[in-house]
Amino acid sequence: MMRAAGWAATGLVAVALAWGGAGYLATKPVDFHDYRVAAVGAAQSAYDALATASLTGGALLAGRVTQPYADTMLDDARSALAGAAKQFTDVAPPDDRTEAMRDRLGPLLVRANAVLPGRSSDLTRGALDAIRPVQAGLDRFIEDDK
Amino acid sequence: MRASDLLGERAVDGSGRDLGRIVDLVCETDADGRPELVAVLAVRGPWGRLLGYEREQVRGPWIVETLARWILRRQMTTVPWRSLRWGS
Amino acid sequence: MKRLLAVTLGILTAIGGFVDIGDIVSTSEAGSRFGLAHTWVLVVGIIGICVYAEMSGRVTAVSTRPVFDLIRERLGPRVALMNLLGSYLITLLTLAAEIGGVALALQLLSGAPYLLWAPVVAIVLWLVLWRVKFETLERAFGLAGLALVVLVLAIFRLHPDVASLRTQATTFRPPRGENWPTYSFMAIALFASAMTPYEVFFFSSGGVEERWTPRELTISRVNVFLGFPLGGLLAFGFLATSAIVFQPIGLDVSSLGQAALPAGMAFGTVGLGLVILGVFAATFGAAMETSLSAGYTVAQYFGWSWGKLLRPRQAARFHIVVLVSILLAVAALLTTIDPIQLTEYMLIFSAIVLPLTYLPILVIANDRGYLGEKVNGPFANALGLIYLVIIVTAAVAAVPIMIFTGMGG
Amino acid sequence: MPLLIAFDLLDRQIVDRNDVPVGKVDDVELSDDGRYVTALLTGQRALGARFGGLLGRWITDTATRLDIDRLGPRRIEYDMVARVDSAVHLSVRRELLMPPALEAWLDEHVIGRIPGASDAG
Repeated sequence: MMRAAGWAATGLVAVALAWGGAGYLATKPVDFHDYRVAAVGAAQSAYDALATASLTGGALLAGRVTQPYADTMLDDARSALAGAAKQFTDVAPPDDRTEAMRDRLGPLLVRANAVLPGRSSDLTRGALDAIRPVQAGLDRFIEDDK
Repeated sequence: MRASDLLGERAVDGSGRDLGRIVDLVCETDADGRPELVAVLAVRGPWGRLLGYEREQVRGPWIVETLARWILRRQMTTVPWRSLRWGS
Repeated sequence: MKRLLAVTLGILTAIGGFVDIGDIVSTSEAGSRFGLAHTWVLVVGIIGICVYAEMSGRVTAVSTRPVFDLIRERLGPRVALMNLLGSYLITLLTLAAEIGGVALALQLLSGAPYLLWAPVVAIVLWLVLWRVKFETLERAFGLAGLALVVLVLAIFRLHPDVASLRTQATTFRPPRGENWPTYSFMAIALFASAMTPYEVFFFSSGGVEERWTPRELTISRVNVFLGFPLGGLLAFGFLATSAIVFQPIGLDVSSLGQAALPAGMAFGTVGLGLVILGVFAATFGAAMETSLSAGYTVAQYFGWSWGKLLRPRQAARFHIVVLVSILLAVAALLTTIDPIQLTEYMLIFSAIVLPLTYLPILVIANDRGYLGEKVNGPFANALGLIYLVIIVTAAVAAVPIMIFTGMGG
Repeated sequence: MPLLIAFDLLDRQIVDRNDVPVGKVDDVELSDDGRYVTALLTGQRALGARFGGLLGRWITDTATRLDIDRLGPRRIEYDMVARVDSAVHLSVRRELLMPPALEAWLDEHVIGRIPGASDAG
């Protein structure tokens, strides 16, 4: 009987601690570190989406992958980019340094959205060339702020 | 009566010394071929089953066996059925 | 030929441990972020699962009892119930992920969204399990899964810088720009999935389904020592091709389609088609492995009759568990949860399940009452103990590292 | 060699003379004076009673509710045990024993109604 009570007490304490910890983390105000992690994460996802589209496009133009495959890859890339944009806009910058980060990354994400082709039929040489500078910009952002 | 009614109960010897909890019941075949209870194994301390190391055939790995047998030797007693008194 | 086909049980089992959908994506992710720096984890995982699968195959062949029978017998009903709950949850999460994986492979072929495919896959899965013989299943999917070898060949076709790959493979730390916690998290995840418990449950139950006796001891060993290294080699194909194609440009792999791309780049549409076929077979095989394992473990805990050798009416409870598990898995998928994320949650339960599975196997493999002369030698015992320590360490470390890195972010 | 009830019998698989699983030894019945082993008990009701506590009561209650004919846990007379090794082998075929309530119900109402249920795999 005593042992059962002991276990129950231990369990309750563990749950209370976990609850308190989770509550603290959820309500903690966003600081510079949090913002940087969110921004770099969003930039990395956007970069991955563009790089995937450009690799797939190159392979499709060379006849190395099929059209349904390329369409699926572009769908994935679009939803990854949308997720990245949402992740980025969900957090407000807490100070001047992070505001500067926002002002650099925001336009890059908008451009990424504009150059990412929607369908495999849009994957032309020109479309791939348009991706390249945005991809390089995101890469620079990740390197600078990592 | 079920075996589970006895397992886990406390056993006490004739002089009233606590032998610990019953972890197993030993049977032998009697003259008519029926399985008859002849003894109980009692263990002091928190250990219940020791993964089968209470039996001779279970051996090794060396470190696990040595540890299990050390605990068993210190804490396990075989009590003949006749000399048992039941504790509360 | 018949002898060659006798190893398909080992291959199919290994596929569930090394190249199921979660492994395909996380192994490729590891390659794209850390290069070949996780190769040693694959090697450690292959040796570990070989050691314990060999023991369980031996125990099963000699005693004709599957592994989960022995777990309850040695650990008692309470602790075994904890193991049952934990391993059932792992198996169910993996099953849901595999059904999603088959659907994702079909999406890559057809372009139609995977959520439309998921219910179709589930129905076909159940029909196949209901009607097709165990040996046929094992052969068809074990062998078709070997199509993934195309990725291993792609390593050479992509003309990598061999010297740099060699350096990566012999470096046991994260490359510059990546951190230790994420590196360790991925190492633990790869190791835990290589040793995932449904492999030994499936392998030993499969041995019983194939009516192994002590005469089949050699077949069991050949299955283990060919099947699991082969599974590991297929996983290495994903690791290495991602390291070659994606790491230099800094692309972090996160989807099945990306993992398949290097095959297309190396061999064109034929290569891509072969990889997708291999992924289809491997994930479908893993889906069969996990749905049967769900039935096996529950039935073996309660002592119900089980297996595909009996008529379904003779094992009604076993078939109900399989059916209900498939339904639960599809229901989980249709909530639009990401099937690949699902497999990462299994790590939490592995912490409980892995030690409670492998300790009783090690003890029983030493029981002369069961195995007579076929008990473990000192070598098997030494390896078994070392791996038990590794398993417990990994299991204890898993959850804190997981929280700290936000699941490998 | 002596037989240890907890080690050699409890939680071991019971199989019939054709090695088809019958159930687990969930408990062992002793004669009223506690001198002899009389029968093996199998089924979730016997198992739940061994668990004790809330969980045990839940297992027993669920099993009781499924047991429509109020037959209690399945009893297998110890006379039917042929030998005990890695499993408890019975000397009879499974069909001669009372089928478990849940298995019979599922067979009749669910599994038995699906085409192909009587074909061996």
